[in-house]
Amino acid sequence: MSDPKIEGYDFKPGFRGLAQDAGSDQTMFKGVHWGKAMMWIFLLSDTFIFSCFLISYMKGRGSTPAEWPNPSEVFALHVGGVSVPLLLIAIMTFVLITSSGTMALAVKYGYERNRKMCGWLILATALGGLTFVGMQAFEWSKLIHEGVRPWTNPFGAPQFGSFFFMITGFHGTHVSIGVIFLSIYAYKTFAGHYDTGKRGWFTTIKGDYVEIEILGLYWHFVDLVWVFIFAFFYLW
Amino acid sequence: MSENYNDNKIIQAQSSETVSAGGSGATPDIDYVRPAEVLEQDLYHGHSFITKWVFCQDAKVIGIQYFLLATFTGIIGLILSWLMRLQLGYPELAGFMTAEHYYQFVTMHGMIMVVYFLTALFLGGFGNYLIPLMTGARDMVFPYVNMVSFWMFFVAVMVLMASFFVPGGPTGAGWTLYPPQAILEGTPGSGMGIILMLVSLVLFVIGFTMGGLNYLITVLQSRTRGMTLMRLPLSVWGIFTATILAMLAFPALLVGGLMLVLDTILGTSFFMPTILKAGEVLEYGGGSPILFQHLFWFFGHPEVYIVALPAFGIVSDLISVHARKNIFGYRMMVWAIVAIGGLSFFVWAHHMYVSGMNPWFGFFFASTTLIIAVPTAMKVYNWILTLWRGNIRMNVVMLWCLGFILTFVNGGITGLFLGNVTVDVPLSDTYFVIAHFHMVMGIAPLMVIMGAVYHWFPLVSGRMLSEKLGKWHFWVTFLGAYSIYFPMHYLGFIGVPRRYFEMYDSPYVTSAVGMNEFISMAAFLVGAAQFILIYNIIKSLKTGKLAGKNPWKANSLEWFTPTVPPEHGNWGNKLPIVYRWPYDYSVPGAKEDFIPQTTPPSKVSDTEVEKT
Amino acid sequence: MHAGIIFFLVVLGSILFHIFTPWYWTDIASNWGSMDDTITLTFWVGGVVFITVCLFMIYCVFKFSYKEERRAEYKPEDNKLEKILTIATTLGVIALLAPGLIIWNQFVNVPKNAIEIDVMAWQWGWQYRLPGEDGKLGNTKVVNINDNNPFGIILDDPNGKDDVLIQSEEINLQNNRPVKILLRSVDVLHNWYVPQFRAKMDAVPGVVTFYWFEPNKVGEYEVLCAEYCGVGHYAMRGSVLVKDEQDYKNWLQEQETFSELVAKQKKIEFSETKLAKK
Amino acid sequence: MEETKKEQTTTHKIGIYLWIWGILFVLSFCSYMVDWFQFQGLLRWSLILTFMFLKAGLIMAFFMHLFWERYALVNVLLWPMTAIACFVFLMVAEFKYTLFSRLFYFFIGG
Ligand code: HEA
Ligand code: HEA
Ligand code: CUA
Ligand SMILES: [Cu+2]
Repeated sequence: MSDPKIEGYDFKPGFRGLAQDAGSDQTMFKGVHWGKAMMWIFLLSDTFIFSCFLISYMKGRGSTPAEWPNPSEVFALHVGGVSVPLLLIAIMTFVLITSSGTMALAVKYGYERNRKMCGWLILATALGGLTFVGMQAFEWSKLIHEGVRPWTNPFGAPQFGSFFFMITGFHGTHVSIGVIFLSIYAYKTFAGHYDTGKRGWFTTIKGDYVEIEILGLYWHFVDLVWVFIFAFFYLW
Repeated sequence: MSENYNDNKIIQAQSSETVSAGGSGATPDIDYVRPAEVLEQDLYHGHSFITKWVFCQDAKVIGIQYFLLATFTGIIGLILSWLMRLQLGYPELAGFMTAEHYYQFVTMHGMIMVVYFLTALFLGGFGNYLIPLMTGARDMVFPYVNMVSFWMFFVAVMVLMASFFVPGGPTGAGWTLYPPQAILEGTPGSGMGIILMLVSLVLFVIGFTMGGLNYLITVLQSRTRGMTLMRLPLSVWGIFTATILAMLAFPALLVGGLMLVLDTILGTSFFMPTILKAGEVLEYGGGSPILFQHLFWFFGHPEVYIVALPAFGIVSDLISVHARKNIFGYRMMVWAIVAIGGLSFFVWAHHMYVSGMNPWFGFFFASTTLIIAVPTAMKVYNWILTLWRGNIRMNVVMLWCLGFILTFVNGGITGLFLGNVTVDVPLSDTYFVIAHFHMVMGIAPLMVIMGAVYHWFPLVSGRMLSEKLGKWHFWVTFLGAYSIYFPMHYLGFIGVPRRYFEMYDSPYVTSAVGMNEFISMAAFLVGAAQFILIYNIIKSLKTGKLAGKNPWKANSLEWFTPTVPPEHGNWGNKLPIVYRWPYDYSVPGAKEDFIPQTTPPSKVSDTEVEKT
Repeated sequence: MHAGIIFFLVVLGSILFHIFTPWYWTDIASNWGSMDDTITLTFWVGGVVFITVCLFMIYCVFKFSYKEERRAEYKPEDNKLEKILTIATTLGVIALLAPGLIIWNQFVNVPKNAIEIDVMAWQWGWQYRLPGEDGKLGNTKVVNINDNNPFGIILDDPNGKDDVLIQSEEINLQNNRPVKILLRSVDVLHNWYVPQFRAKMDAVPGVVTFYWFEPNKVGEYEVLCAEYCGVGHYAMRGSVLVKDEQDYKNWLQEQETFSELVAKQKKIEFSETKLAKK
Repeated sequence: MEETKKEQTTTHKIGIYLWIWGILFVLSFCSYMVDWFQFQGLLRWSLILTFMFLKAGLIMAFFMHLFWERYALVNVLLWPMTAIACFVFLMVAEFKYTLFSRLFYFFIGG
């Protein structure tokens, strides 16, 4: 976040800053915590994973002559006798975006050293994630009930089921891992580890609110991926 | 647990120090280095045998662990290659070997050598050992994750080895693992074998990601004072860029592997079209085998540069040190590494010219493939121009470097044959390809590894390796390997396809029988020669000449630790400060023919030094 | 010193080996002589570069071997030299690439008068199908394949009725007549490769791939499977007979068409049911 | 080691987060509406992609703070995407070719 101050280093903006940072000694990402840099690079790698999934899906869907089921019907919900297209998915999207917002605020309050607020917001985020996973489980069981399997699909191309379960499953795993970590970090926040600089488990690094930002990066990334899945899987 | 941390007591933070104590007449001006940006790193010091040597968090120990395990897998790969050559050269002697066995050997040989041997050795082994030392860091930035990375690799190797013992044996799908064949009966090991292979790869990727994040962040965020990117030794540049490639290429393998596992055990049809087997239509349908090939090569091509780039980097350093001359065109070398790395993501389908993909891709991929030759060529020129007017020590390390240049140029040029679509059509899937990639991957980077072992052994162990044994080792390996692979190209010209258990009596290949026998003989010899190295290492550990500090008179930081071999934490209680690039050899006006990176400018003010 | 000499001998040996080798191209028997020409061109360009680089290296070894009293030159960079080398290499690359791309363009554009041949691969064997009078092949489906319909031809496709079926690993081709090989596989990847024809392409299950060539030498050739396809890969051979027009026509006459096969099978079935009734 | 030697990171006003949050809701709603009204063809695709990239951009720029990061980090993260773009672009060509081949030889006929 905004330029830190470093003794003996004069920050320049834009591409000139880029050249200067790259040419400087010690660090390339000025003022960026090791853990945060690591999370960004990890997310870059993870982006490639999800891209490969989505590219495979595109290739698979594009080259099958069999009829691809219309997601807007497959994922419709019957509410009071009317079938509302994609209702559940829309709700899931809103839930995930909500949790992304609470996470962003948690980061903000973390940096303002507002322990309580930060902790509650992280918990809210975890709750959002949990709701999301729950709804996904519901959606899976609904489809399975209707006869969709990874290997077949009563509505048309069998790849529909394969890609659906694989991609949403992989994303869901990310969300679940996120929820676990959110809970742990919520505990650590409430316990004040970031105020006292207590060392984390398995690491030599002292606790700091920057860890909330790192966790936040991961969480926003999960949301980001969902944006793409929503567009390509449900709206195509 | 926290009592195991040193809590900054032993190691004094020295961040407030702005000017190093230069010698007499030091002017603060020219010796000025920015104060430390980041605080000292706390390290976890192990107390018991387990925390010191087994679950150790010291990058140097982890590097050695990687090195030893990778060498172990390499020897397995070597033995498999012997078995293959036995079949190819003397089919009548290898009567016990069935086609199933042969294909299992080929597959495991290829996969082990590329992934578990070379990748692990270069990035895990040399990366761990050299990066912190060469960048002037105390350790990797996340030592704990680094330790887990090695043990993931260990588990991956164990899973791989386990596949030799499951019913049906290891997979025999070829190291490219192309479906549908990889998971159908008719291919050896299509049951458990392939599943274990894929699981092992997934574990490897996960483990590697942990290590890779460490290498990247260490290079990017924890260099010592004065160490700019353009002052890094090329070894670090090579390993660093290769790691970036790995971080971005392994995802494709992971995804492809995952989908293949699902096809195998769940019966999905990602890669499986309608298939008729033994008169029955299987329960697959609609998938696309070519998709897997794209995923595999989107990983696979960067992968071959993952093993090439560290070799490029390390060999540059070795040549420079032993030619007593700065590396010629350092900036160009760095940009070439980066350019090769970047371009390698745009050439993958040159492995698929005859795979039945969209034929128009040929134009695009042939062009990008040949463009890569330009930065690579610049590197070759710069290596030989470094020798030009150097002061070349003709020791074992230099021999390996020269051997590398010769074999790499040879193999690179055969790469140009293959890269040029039309020429690839007749040569693809023949022994020409085998010869190409053994020359450029099996031999060239291996020469660098050997050179690097001779070069850094004194640092790791404090003793020198025997030169005499080394020379034997080199000449047998170099001449032997060259005579394996140079003639092999001509088998490809005749038209002998790769992955052939036996040629039978195809009318036009009978003449190749003699050559195959010769190649096999050379292969046995070369393989056996590697045991000279192992003997040399074991012997020299005990009785080798004591190396002392900096026996090669090198400039780069790793030779300037307070103790040799370096201890945990590398730098004692004071981090080094870097004032120059690592290639100030034979500087006019300087007393000695090298100026270490830690020498402040005020000490050598009467010399004409490159500004870096 | 010895090292330099041995390196020199290695380079010299490579050149001599190349000149005197008994192992070189199997004689070509198709129109793809241009592929051989590009290989020769690449050999020249690559060979010159290889020899130059190695000789330069060996020269350095002789000339600049370690002497206590000598100092190496200190010259970190030479922009002009590097620029020249980059441009020269780029030119070399263009010289290789341009002919390659031109020929590739010919390779992917099949001449209009080419005869289409359906090559069907399975683990581990080949069979072939030629278009009948209408010059068109019928469409196929893997699920249709059975004893009565070995090629899986779609029954109500009129183009398929007169297709000539060759249920043998041996196929005849007409000399000097371009053929478009349509490759199809019912199980895994294969590759129909005749070294003398130079060209090759994978047969991929689920799609149809193609390539073309024009045989120009009468004779018998061996077909090799050039894409790994399981344990039988190395034994998956076939053969091609290239014949003059008349011989080829005679051979073609003797082959069975799909409708003939269907008729024959009907007869057999009919007599079988009659037998059963008795 | 760890905390870099700098002042506590300055945080941003809460307003900006709330704004972005709101816009994300609106954009999600819009993409849902694309399906609701069953737009088809080019219009559908351009709308879906526009909303998608807008949402992705906002999340990255503000929630993940990329907007405030230095260019060194931003560029390192964004350039590798060209490889993905190339992969996507080529795979579009590839699936069209496969589909054509399948329809041509197995369904429509030559
Ligand atoms: C370390 C590993 C490594 C490296 C560095 C390379 C380098 C190159 N490779 Fe290779 N390759 C492999 C490992 C490697 N390869 C492997 C493992 C396979 C087979 C996989 C399998 O199928 O199992 C393979 C297969 C392979 C194929 C597919 C063949 C086929 O299956 O049909 C192709 C085709 O384009 C190719 C091309 C190239 C090219 C153009 C280079 C270039 O980067 C080479 C550039 C170098 C030079 C050119 C030499 C130096 C240059 C000069 C001295 C300047 C002057 C040059 C001129 C302009 C003439 N390689
Ligand atoms: C780096 C990769 C590498 C290396 C080193 C090798 C080494 C060797 N390879 Fe192979 N090979 C492959 C990668 C490699 N190979 C791949 C990817 C394939 C394709 C598989 C497929 O088709 O699926 C293949 C296939 C392949 C074939 C083709 C099989 C076929 O298509 O039917 C043959 C045939 O001769 C062969 C032979 C050999 C021989 C004789 C050696 C060696 O004997 C050469 C000499 C060995 C050494 C010089 C030493 C090795 C080093 C050590 C044991 C470690 C010691 C080190 C220290 C102590 C630091 N290999
Ligand atoms: Cu069929 Cu190989
Ligand atoms: Cu490649």
